[in-house]
Amino acid sequence: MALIQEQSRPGRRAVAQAPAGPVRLEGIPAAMRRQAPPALPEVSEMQVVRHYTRLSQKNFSIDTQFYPLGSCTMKYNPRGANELAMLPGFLGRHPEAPDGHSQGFLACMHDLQEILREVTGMCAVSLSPMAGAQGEFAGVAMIRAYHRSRGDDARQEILVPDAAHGTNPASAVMCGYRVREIPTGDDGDIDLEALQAVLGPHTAGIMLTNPSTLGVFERHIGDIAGMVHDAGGLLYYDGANLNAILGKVRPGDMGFDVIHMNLHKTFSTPHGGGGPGAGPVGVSERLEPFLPLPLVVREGEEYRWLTEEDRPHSIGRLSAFAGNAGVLLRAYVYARMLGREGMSRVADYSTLNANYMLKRLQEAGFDPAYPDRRATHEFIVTLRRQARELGVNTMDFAKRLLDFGFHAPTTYFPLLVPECLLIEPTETEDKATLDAFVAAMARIQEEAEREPDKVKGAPWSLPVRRLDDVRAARELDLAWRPHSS
Amino acid sequence: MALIQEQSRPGRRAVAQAPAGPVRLEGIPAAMRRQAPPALPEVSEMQVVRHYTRLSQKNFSIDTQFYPLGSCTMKYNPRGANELAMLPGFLGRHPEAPDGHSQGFLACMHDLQEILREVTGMCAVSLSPMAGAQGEFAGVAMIRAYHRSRGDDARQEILVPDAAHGTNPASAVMCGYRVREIPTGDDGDIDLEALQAVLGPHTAGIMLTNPSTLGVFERHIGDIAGMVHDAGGLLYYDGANLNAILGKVRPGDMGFDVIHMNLHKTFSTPHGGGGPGAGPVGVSERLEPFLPLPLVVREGEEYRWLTEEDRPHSIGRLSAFAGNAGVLLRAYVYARMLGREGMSRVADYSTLNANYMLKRLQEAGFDPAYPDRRATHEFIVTLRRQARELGVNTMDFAKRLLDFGFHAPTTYFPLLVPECLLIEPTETEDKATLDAFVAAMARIQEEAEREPDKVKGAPWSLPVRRLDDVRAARELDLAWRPHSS
Amino acid sequence: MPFIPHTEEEVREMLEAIGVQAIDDLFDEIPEELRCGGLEAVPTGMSEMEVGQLMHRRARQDGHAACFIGAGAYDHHVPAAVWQLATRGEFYTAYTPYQAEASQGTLQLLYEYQSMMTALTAMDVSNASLYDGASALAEAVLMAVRANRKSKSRRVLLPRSLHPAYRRVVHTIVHNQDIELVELPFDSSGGHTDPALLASYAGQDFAALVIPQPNFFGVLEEVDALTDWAHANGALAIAVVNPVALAVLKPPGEWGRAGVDICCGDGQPLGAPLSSGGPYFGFLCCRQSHVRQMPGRIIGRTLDLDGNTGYSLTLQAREQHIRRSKATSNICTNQGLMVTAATIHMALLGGEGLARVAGACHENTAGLVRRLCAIPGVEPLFDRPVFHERALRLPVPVKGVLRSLAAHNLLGGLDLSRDYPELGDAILVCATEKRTDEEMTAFAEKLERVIGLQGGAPCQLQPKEW
Amino acid sequence: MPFIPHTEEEVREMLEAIGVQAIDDLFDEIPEELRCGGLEAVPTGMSEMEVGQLMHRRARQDGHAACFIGAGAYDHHVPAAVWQLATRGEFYTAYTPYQAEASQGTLQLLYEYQSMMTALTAMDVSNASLYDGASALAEAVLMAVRANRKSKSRRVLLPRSLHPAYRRVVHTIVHNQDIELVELPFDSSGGHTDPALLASYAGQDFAALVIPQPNFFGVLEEVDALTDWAHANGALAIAVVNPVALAVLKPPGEWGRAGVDICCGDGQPLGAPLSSGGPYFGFLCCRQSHVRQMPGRIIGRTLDLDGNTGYSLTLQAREQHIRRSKATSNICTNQGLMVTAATIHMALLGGEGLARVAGACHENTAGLVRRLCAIPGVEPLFDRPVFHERALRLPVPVKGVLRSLAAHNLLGGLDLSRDYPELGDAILVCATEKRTDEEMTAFAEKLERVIGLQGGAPCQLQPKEW
Ligand SMILES: Cc1ncc(COP(=O)(O)O)c(C=O)c1O
Ligand SMILES: Cc1ncc(COP(=O)(O)O)c(C=O)c1O
Repeated sequence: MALIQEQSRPGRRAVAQAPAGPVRLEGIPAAMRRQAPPALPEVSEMQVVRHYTRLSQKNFSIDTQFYPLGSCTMKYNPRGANELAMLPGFLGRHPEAPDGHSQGFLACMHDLQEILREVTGMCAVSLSPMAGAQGEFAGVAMIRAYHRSRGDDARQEILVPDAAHGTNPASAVMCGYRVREIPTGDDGDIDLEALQAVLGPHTAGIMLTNPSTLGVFERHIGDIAGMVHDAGGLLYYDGANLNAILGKVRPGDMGFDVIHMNLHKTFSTPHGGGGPGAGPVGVSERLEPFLPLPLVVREGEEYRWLTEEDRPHSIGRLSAFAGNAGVLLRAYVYARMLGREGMSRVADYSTLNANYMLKRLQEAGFDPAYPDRRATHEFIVTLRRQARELGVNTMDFAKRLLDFGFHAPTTYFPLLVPECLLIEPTETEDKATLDAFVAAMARIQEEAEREPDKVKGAPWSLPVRRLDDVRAARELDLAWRPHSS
Repeated sequence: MALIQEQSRPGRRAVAQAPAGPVRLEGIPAAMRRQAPPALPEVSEMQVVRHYTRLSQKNFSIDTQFYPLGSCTMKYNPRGANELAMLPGFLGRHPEAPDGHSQGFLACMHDLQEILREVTGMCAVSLSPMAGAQGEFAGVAMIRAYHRSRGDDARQEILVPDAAHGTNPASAVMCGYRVREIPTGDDGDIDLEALQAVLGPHTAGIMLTNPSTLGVFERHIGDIAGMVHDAGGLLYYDGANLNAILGKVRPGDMGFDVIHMNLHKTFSTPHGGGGPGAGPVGVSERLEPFLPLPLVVREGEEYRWLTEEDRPHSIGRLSAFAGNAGVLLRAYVYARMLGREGMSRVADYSTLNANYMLKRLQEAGFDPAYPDRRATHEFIVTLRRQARELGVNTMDFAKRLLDFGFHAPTTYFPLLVPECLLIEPTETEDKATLDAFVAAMARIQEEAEREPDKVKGAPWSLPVRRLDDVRAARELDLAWRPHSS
Repeated sequence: MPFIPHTEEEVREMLEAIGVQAIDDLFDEIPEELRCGGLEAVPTGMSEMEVGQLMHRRARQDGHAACFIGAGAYDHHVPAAVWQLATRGEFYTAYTPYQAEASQGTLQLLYEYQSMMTALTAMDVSNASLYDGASALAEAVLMAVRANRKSKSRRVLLPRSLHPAYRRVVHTIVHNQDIELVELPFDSSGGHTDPALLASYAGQDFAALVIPQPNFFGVLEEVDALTDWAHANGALAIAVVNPVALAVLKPPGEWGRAGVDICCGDGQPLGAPLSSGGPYFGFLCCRQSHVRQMPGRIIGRTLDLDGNTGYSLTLQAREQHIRRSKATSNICTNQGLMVTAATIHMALLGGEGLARVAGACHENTAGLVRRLCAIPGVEPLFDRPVFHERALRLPVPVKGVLRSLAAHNLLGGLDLSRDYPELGDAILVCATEKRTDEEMTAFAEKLERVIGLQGGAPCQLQPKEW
Repeated sequence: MPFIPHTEEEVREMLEAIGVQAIDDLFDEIPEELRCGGLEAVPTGMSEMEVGQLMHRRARQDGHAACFIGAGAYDHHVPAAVWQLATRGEFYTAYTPYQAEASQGTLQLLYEYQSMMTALTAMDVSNASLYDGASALAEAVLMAVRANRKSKSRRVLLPRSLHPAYRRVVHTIVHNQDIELVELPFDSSGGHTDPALLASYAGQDFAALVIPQPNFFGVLEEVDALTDWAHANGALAIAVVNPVALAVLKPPGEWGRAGVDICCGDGQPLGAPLSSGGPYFGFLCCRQSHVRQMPGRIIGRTLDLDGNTGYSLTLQAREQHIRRSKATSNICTNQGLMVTAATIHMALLGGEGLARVAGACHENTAGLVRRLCAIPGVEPLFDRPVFHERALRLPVPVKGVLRSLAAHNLLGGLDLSRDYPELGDAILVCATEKRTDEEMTAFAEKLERVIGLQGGAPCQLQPKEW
């Protein structure tokens, strides 16, 4: 499809959308001005609507496809949350509006803080981080602030299992820490001996997600918490997998000191083709003074923001205002619809779906990465055998699945399992869909045996065929310019 | 795609969407109750969203395709009109809310009445008809009421040109009239002699649209008005083609006594896959007492509805409340954005587009139905020659156009032009799109010569191939039943 | 130019191609003397932002009252998904699905809708919509007159318990075809059409009997007896029903021994916001044997050239674009988008969900009536079962009461005196599932105060049981 | 169960297939003692209707004030098409486009966005977004420290005229990596960073100089001189800009002799509603030579197996999912949907439309300032040109003034005393294109009254010329 820029014609405009001209800039010296308006597309309103409507149709999405992307919790994003978060009263509120003009909004934020506190079992929650990775940053920064506040400056190392998400080590480094990897045992649990061996006075903390990204529950979490705490370190919980344990077990009860949540996963705010998300953090009592700002507090019948004056030890602010408020409103609506009793159902049915799919895939001849373990809300299948015997690899399976109308599961992550597919069906998919996915996998397996080129050449039915990523990186073409195409 | 009914499973529900049960009906005797809830689909909220999102993608629409459907004025439907008509304050207003709680809404209706009055050159306007055909009914009913009020009961015949839209004769019959057809001359204008021959004391009136559905302006409209009026009949203007003359010439000035407008055409409210529309009627002074109710009137600073008490001679009401209010709000927003100066631009550019396309198609070897006439906002191409020489007919061209991503023009209407395509590009399409359409037509013409089966078998790239309409009418399958498929 | 994409250069090129100097030359066939002036009465154009400011202001101006009016338009919850889907461009901006291959989305949806409506009504077939409930009833009456093979009568029995606006609209539409509407009185204690009373009409020739369920007063009619009476007397039975009520009430297809012949009503309760009265949609269902007399579009399932399932408009020979003056109706544009919304709405709620809505409305209204009738002098007008509306007698003039309540942001029901002066000081109230306990309590409190101020009936010591 | 489609029968079948008795058996690897209780502090579930009632009430509660606050978030008109398109399910509910073939919609859109941002800023490349303007600046600072080949310094010059919240956020994020932020004072009469003052910093080693345009006070900085100073002193120049202002101001790629090295800012003015401060998005552009130091996603145009054009994520080796602890940033989820909105917004407005918005804001603010400064005792704090904000001195304490105005539904600007106590009683006001004449007049009238009541400066007979 032609770029919107390629549809541009000099002098065309969507007239209803801008103030009447001419542009007068009497107060601005000519030398500070721009010579000519920027070369943005000159198109009509209908062209814009038509272009982006058609472009949208080229996407897979939750609203159109099963999207079992492991670690990403692509579940239904309630349309009610969208409608209610976009009420004129919420959209029109300026972030610096006085508290007196903000009680409705602040009440929502306060309630959400309380709900998240309860479901995580932590002592206090801040909503300000704008995604999981920023939550990680905030969490690790709090760990650092904590050690510093005690004068314990020797703790310069954060431990991270080899199965961890890339943001974990990256966030630790953003906070000025060294990162050390902990190996995973053959059963998917952390190698406790290896852990013990690296713990010491240089240990600032450990970052874990439980269930891990291997799709299994870390059974020795109690031991690990004890070992790390004994060594003077703190435990960080990466909440990306909270969907698996909502209402079943709480990070606070497992011994974690700090946690972030991905509301765009567990609390079902939409992923928007890349974001925005929200990554609130929860902490145990000893980290509470360091929570990022702002926080909402209720005093009598009034709500107000807490600031630097109230919380002098805070690690500070992470955004110009109060984080991704609109995302938080969506999560709040979702949480209220689910309610107390709906929380544990999320874990129940996401786990049921994953275990069922795993079983069916096993029956269809696929190899689980951890055959002796219970699946959590997700699980890993390894195509090592297929790759070796048939020359058809995980990427090929993934691309061929697209032809069947299924988004591919997560591929090649976690890194320690070769040729892996990390599959997360979520609780909002029905059995018929899971069965259809398993049937497609079985069918692709057959194709791989009989007509492997059909699989290796996939996808065949999408807007484009497989793309040349090497060319993309080598012959960088990152922006359209007039006459560049 | 499976029907939503086929995705149903007993006991499944979109729980967030209904009150908590159980259903108690204490005041209702058992004998009046239903045995079991109706067999509606039992599906989850996500299934609904996914199903209808995917279903929607199977449609052509203005937001995705060029849609040059003659007589239908498929132009851009401003998204702002949709947003503003759906503000909570408008959506939540009960039709029986007292005037004191309705001033904002009534002000919009009143302003719209005034705008339509001015652009049509009529004396008064009622907004209540819910589509063009209901406007026609109201208009003809007013003609009848007028004659009756004068005791002129002999007028039992409505004249309708052979090019008229099917609703014209059908509406006349709904009003208890006989219909007589007037032939069109070879130049596209009405045969005045034939008209004169049928006029008489039995003539209640004539229904015309000008420009006619032949895509030409009736040049003798002044004569016609004189002849009909002299015979004691009234002139009805079918406003479906108002887009062609907005701000150029007004039906009132042409001598029409009554007119309906299709706001879903000229005033760009969306067609919604079939409706709703709105068909306000305007009248000359002598018909004003008969206007359908309700009407809005402004008294000082207050707006109020006029009712039967104010207008005892009204033909009455056409809907339970006040017509398609939400559609009227959309038209109002559109009219305000266009403004006085924007009205005539509509006629300017829709006419420019039509004449340009006609010229280009002529150059590409297509035959205009009226080669000596100026095109208005639409025009007719006849494929008689192609059908005779190549055995490829209008329907084949139409279906093949779909493969090129263009909605087909109107086919086989008006009935008097054989193998016709009635083409209406509207003012909101740009030159590049018109050129692309002409190129597609030229390409199909080539295909028709070289590989006619490609054209006759079209479409090839749509969700279904050509459908068996005969089977549909013969083996009626009008509703899904459990186990029916 | 708003919504016009042409650049000056393109206009030049196009004019050149056509062979004229200026756009205005293209209007040379319009007689000069007819050309109009500048439309001074139309305001000059505004940007979307400016119109937006105006419309936001006007929308806010009308406030957020708690609505206890029903009377044919009901304040139900509409799931957010309904309109987020229905306003997708592909539904919202498509035309009537004349090119079936390019309209399978709309066509399949309409087929699903027809299937839902036949399930809800227990009728054989459904069309794809008419304008609204009132005009649908007019069409049903015309259809019955055409379809009744036993009777050539053009007289139709219409109960006075039917919505007054429906009666007016039916009259407006059918009287031009010389159809006579005969009004059936309602029973003054039950508020219903007493079947016993019909005896006096027996032997006369009627094309049809119209049976509302519930009727305008919310009262449930004796639908079985009425249907059987119609059939016994050679008339067709036409049901006018509330589709939400049907989730819990006996469906028209099962009324009496044979079920009704035609069933219609307003689809508003299925996903259409109140929206000042429209757009809503009319539905119309009938027995298979009458399908060729049905007005409006009908979608059929069929096969394509490859033998795959597809959907298309069918039985078009009934319609004006084919049959012209002999069509079953003049309808062309219908209320497609509202049907789109209704289909999604019904899919979201399902049969059980719709029944719960109906149940909640029934209970809420009962609870409201209980509270209001605890006020001295307020009492129900009729003693028969209702669905979710009830007519109440007030001890003081209605107009002032409603005005005072409105000043407190409470729309306290419909004044019945306009259409039923014989009922005295009476209002019709409705509490849908959206009305909260607080709102109902506030209504009762304010009503009591207002009546007190206006000097209502002497205070009864014992609040009435209701 | 809300949002869970399972029927009892399906659950039975699935459990059977798995080989367990009950769902709870699937949690058998969780140590029993860790299992939690019933989450009592979470309220019980509500239907969408009930939550809707709550949220409507809360949204209304916060009113509809006329907003004269800017300070980093601007009340611009957002065309209706923007969010009607952006909330289409295919954009709204897609993940990050890792599977390029199934994400061409989002990917092409992002490529178009990158193209628009480079056109707007006159920079070579743009990423596909960061969280917001403040965190984008933090990333820009980190990037500059990595990218500066001339200097190994970890010190960065940050003007005090930069948005206070941006300064705080940058500090929060970069101080852990031992980067030192050196504050540059602003000129007390101009409100800008006087280039002459920089002389005292010459010769010291800095990795970068941050240049806001306009700065927090709305004042236009001497960007050419500042950029050239940075380059002359071995520092990279980082621009922090308002994208709407860029439609009329010299773009950062053309500042000074060589243009800046990195440019960032908040995308909110491009289609994001105020929305209590988020979600907005951060944009980041740089010269081609620094692209491998850039944080965040970048989309490239490439070819598919058949040689057709397509789009995909590129240079992923910079990112955490590949490079882990050596990545350029930890960012993963970004603000994609806001970029979708911004892209549509820019396409709708075009360069000329955006310039008109900028022009209207500039004029409106000038008009507002003129009216306010006609009030005795009210005067501008700084004398240099501004874009669409201005700092004003009031003759009375600010807090009470703003509170009184708020009571009249007027948000009368930002209290500057919190962050700039040295400025005394001062506010920062902004009038975007949405503020009407009536609103501005009302602001002036009410401000005059409030000041009068609080005993402002003695009335000047001659209103000041401004
Ligand atoms: C396990 C895990 N941790 C952290 C993250 C980072 O979260 P975000 O993308 O919101 O920054 C993700 C998300 O992809 C994840 O899957
Ligand atoms: C010429 C003409 N007249 C009348 C009508 C009927 O209008 P509506 O479809 O709104 O009933 C149409 C619409 O198709 C038309 O094209």
